[in-house]
Amino acid sequence: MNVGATRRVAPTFIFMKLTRNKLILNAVFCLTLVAVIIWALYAEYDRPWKKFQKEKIQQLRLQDLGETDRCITCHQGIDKPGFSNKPQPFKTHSGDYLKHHKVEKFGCVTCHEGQGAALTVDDAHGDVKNWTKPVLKGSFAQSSCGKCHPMNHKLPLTVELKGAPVFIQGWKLFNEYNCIGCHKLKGYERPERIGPALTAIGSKVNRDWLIKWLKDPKEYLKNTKMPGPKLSDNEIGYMADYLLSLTVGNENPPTSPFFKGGIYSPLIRGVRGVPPPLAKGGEGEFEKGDSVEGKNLVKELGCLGCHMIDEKGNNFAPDLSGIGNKVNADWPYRFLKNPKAYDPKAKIPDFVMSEEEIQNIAVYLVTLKKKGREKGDVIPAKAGIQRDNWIPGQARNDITKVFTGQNKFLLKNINKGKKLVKDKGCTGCHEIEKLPAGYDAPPLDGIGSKRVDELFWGNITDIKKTLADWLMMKVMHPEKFTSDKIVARMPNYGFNEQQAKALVTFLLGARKDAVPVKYMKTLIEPDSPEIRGKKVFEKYNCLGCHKLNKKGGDVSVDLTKEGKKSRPDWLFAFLKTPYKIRPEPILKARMPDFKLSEKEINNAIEYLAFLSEIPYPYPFELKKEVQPEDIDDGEKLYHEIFACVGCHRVNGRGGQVGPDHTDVASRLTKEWFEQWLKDPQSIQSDVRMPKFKFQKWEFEALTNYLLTLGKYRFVQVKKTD
Amino acid sequence: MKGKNLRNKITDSQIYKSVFRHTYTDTKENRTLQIKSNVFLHLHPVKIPSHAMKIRFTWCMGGITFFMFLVEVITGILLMFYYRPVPEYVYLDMKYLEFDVPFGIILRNLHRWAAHLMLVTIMLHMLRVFLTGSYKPPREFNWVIGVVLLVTTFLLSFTGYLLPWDQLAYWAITVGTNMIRAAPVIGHEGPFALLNKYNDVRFMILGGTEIGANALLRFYVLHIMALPAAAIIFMAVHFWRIRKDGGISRPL
Amino acid sequence: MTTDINKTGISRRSLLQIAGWGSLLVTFGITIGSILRFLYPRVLFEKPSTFNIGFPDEFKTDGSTSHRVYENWKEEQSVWVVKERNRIYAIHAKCTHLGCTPNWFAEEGIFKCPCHGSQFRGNGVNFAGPAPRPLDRFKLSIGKDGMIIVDKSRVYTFKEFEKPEAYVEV
Amino acid sequence: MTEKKKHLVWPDLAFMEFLTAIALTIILIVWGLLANAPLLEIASPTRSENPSKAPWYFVGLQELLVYFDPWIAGVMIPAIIILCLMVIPYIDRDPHGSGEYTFSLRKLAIINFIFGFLMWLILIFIGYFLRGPNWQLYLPWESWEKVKELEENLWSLNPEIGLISLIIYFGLGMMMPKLIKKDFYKKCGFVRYVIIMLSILLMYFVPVKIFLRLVFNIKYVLVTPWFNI
Repeated sequence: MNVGATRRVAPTFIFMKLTRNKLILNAVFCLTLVAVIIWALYAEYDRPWKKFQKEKIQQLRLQDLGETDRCITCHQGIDKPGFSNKPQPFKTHSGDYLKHHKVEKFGCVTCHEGQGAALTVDDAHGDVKNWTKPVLKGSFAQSSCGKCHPMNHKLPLTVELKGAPVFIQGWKLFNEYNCIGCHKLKGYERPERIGPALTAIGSKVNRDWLIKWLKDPKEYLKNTKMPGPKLSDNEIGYMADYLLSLTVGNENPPTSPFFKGGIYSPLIRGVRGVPPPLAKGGEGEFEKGDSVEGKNLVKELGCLGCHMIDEKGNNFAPDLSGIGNKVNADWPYRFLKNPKAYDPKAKIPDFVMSEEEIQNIAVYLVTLKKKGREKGDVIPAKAGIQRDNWIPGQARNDITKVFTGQNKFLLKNINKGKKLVKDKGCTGCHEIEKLPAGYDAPPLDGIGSKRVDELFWGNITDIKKTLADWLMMKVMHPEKFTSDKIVARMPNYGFNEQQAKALVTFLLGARKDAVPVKYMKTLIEPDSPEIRGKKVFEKYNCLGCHKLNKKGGDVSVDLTKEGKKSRPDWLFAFLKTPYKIRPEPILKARMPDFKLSEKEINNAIEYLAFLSEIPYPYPFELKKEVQPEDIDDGEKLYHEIFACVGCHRVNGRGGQVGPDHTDVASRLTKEWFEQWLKDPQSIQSDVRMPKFKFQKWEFEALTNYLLTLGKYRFVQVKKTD
Repeated sequence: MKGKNLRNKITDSQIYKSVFRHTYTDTKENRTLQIKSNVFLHLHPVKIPSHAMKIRFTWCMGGITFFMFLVEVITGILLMFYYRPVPEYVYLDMKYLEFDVPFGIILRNLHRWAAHLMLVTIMLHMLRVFLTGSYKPPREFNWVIGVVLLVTTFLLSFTGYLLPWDQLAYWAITVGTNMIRAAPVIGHEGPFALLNKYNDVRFMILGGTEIGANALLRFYVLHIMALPAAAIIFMAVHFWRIRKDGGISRPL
Repeated sequence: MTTDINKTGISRRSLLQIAGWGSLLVTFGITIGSILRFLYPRVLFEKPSTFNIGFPDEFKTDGSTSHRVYENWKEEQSVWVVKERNRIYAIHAKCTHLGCTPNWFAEEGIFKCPCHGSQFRGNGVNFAGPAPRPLDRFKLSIGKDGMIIVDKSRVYTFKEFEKPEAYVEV
Repeated sequence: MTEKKKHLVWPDLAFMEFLTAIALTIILIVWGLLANAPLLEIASPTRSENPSKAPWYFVGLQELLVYFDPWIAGVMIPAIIILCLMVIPYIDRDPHGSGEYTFSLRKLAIINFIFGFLMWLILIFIGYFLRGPNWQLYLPWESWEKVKELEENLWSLNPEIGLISLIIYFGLGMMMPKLIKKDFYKKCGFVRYVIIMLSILLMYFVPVKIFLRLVFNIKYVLVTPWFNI
């Protein structure tokens, strides 16, 4: 091609000959384009994190956890002390969590969740669509503790996880309220059922009470863990009929209407082979008692150490204030006679009471009635047989009729009630006949990783659509999930907001994602003489009667210095089989037999030594040998000069004001005994024993005499052949 | 006139002349040369009939589709710098692209939206070609190539759909590839199935019985290499045919 | 066309021209700049340049040799930590010739580079082969907790070996 | 045809293309700035999205899954569509309307093509906008929160009846133009006629089947041991 020869270079750009319109169009388009491009530039450089970091994104790369954590881009002061008062995002991390969890190793999202790689406030905190793990707000963050410190039901409730009090509280509630009775969760097995066994409930309570209880348990017992099962009046009637058919000797009532009577004798067979005194002859026996005596006995025996009557006493065992409304008149008598016959798991210790004492207490208990609880006040259930009341004798007659196939109507109710009991999951907490434990509620494994769209929301629209809010609702108001199609079966346990939060925190911790093994640190049960002993003390509610460091009841002696006072071998023998140290007419209180295991006894003794700050096991003292004459001097002083026998008693001789001295050498340590003899008031300021100011030889002689008494002696009489 | 001298010096130099073979005087001849001597512009003829200048005749859909393809190529190449087709990384790479890579999110958006637009325009292009009867002789074969390009575009888009490795991708591809499972004869669940789960055509496409690392890599290779190459080749033929078969649509 | 109109016409024309083509040029510029920026990632997924090697008294020379070379960090960080009589320093495991990784032969007390036969003494000083200078060293410092921190971002060459940051006095 | 008027491509057409390209760039960038490409949660083989939708351009085919077995909706129909599209130039031998907009000269072709094109679009519209969880029909203003359950009881025709009705459908369809418009058959020749009519009849079979399903709850027209239609 011929170039060059005719070449004339155009001075302007190629489109010189464009018409004016095209030029304008071109200019408009190109200007718009540049504007849009600048907009894109601006959008790129207008990043929120740039307020905190210039051009540089800070990040932690957690290879093992597969996380990229950029939270520190904005939260710069998180591991630097001294920023605690600065506003977010500069604030120092609260507590000393980071001391044990180095930021470089754990990052932030491991505990707090959220979207680690994100760099805007919303994205990073995960409150966005398409990110399933939003930041765990407030104490919910503690739920992550369970990732590396797994909890299970085998850990004792004394386990502590510093820094995760809410999570631990949730875990405790989870155990205490026996959620595992109906739900399943890995690491938790169905434990002993926490509610009282209902195997023979029909022998215990009356119908009026039962109906009212089923309607609203909290009305009778404020602190009960029993949830209101939300039953209709009809259902309550069926359930009551069924439960009342469960009498002693009748733990397997017939379920088929074709049951043939005649082979069943409810009055003969007992629970687990122990026939209770239910024969006709026993009836009315308790009425012989004296309720005033009974009242005194209840006070003196220390029943209020565990039970509560009219706002007085402790909450360890059932409140007895309204027991007169609750139980059949003869039940307290029969129960006290042999508690284990009614309920093999009954915790009540053996007070070794006489027949008379039992009768007195039983009569007194029956008189305990709450106001407004009288018959007739009870809302009658619509279903079931319309009866004004259900007195025990009549009940048994009716049941006998059922079992012999005479009352088919009642039998129908009973079967309906039984079905209800199964459906409502009563067996999760109560033992009833031999029904399988618990209702098969949805398993809780991985519930902390559930996505919002995997949850059933029913008709609920008034809460935020987050997992935590859903769980809160489920824990606090489970009944709200009932819709026209699905009946929510979970009962309302009446948790307050704080409890619910704790439980939800625990539940949020049940996640699917696994942490590498090297991050795991299993909690171990803390173990020390103190903790072991405390466990025994708590289990048997020792502080209901005894005092420890100014805490506890004042029915019996202060145990703070017991380690110093009593010999461990005696303590062991005493706890194994308690006996009355002080004679009966003066003091009715007595140490009941808790049937402690030997291990528990040893733990308790070690604990007492720990409290007295003395070494354990005790150093054993050398025996001192004395001449027989020395003892004679002491005997003389004891029996004649100082007349100790006026108050004390030795070998069945003497007064009954002070403790029996027959066994004193086995019981007390030498140091204690000597200190006591010298100055009783220095140990117990209000003791009635006078300070005798013995002379030295008198003191020696008395010691020699008393300490040779009993089985274990510090002082031995020299044998003279 | 120093500037002019310099300019003349440049434009007269051998180097300049070797690159630009025509002058910039606005003459008919140069306008012709502009088209003819430029490899890109010479996709066009020198002259086109007036009716083809009207947007309501061509809708410009073919051109726009090609432009979209170019956008896809450019943005696609750039995206590849930050993309690792491995299941462990891939989703995070998408997140990084969004959060920290400079201009990452806008590039991804451009790539995605241009792909959608391209599918719309290619369908409209086909509709227009049919309505103007432009598949009639001698352009029959170019129509066939057009259909092939349509299918290629669908496949390009479809393979690209898996690459973000999110739920949308995963399940869309699952649904899509499960249809192949039911293909007659060559799918293991279809009528007259001859093959089993481990040797049917779906297995070949996914490199496994379900969508996993192999499928991701396969879709990636198809998306960035195999299908674009095919598209480019067929496009070349398509454009060339247009020129050879009488240029823009018109009665012949 | 009168001169008047022509005049204003031309100036308006050139304004439009400049606005149109100029902004197109700007767009190109920004786009290319953006693409270049795109290629520079904001965050890296590389190993951090500093790491802990422990307390100074954990490094000991046994009586027989004046040097002791610790290979514990070679795999992960390409660093040899050397304990001399009263100082500790960190040698970069990279031949100063062409960047191969030498090997440490404890019996002979010599670093040998397999690529071109350079050899270095236990203190990293070259004595044979093509290596132009002794092996480079890294910055050392003592952290708050008393542990030695190696900072690989700061390299000391032969002439700077006596600088106080290039070693830790024991 | 004579070349009445011609434009130089440079600069007229090139300028138009240039402006189009700039306009499209603007549109794309603005679109990209205003809307982010979707990115859901990380792929999880154990949890299906509900609904799991194919990419929008295949949603029409997915919609057909409701009415046809997968091998038809997902394999046969697309294959037939592609084949039919490819053979269009070879079966439409009508020289009229080449390179120009005309309706009167190519009524049959245009009507059928537009019908197919619209069907494709409508199915995409239904599948993309009107299908919610469990692939149930939800109007755009209906909330997906309310879960709809599948409630239908479907039945299939007897194989004999099915076969006969299919034969009637295709037979009558085949005969119809031949009876009404004899020259059409003549113009096409046997092979072309069969291909044209077959593809048109197959295309209309899709809405027919949808109609049968929606109105008469018919699941399959033809049940055979090997496949069902």
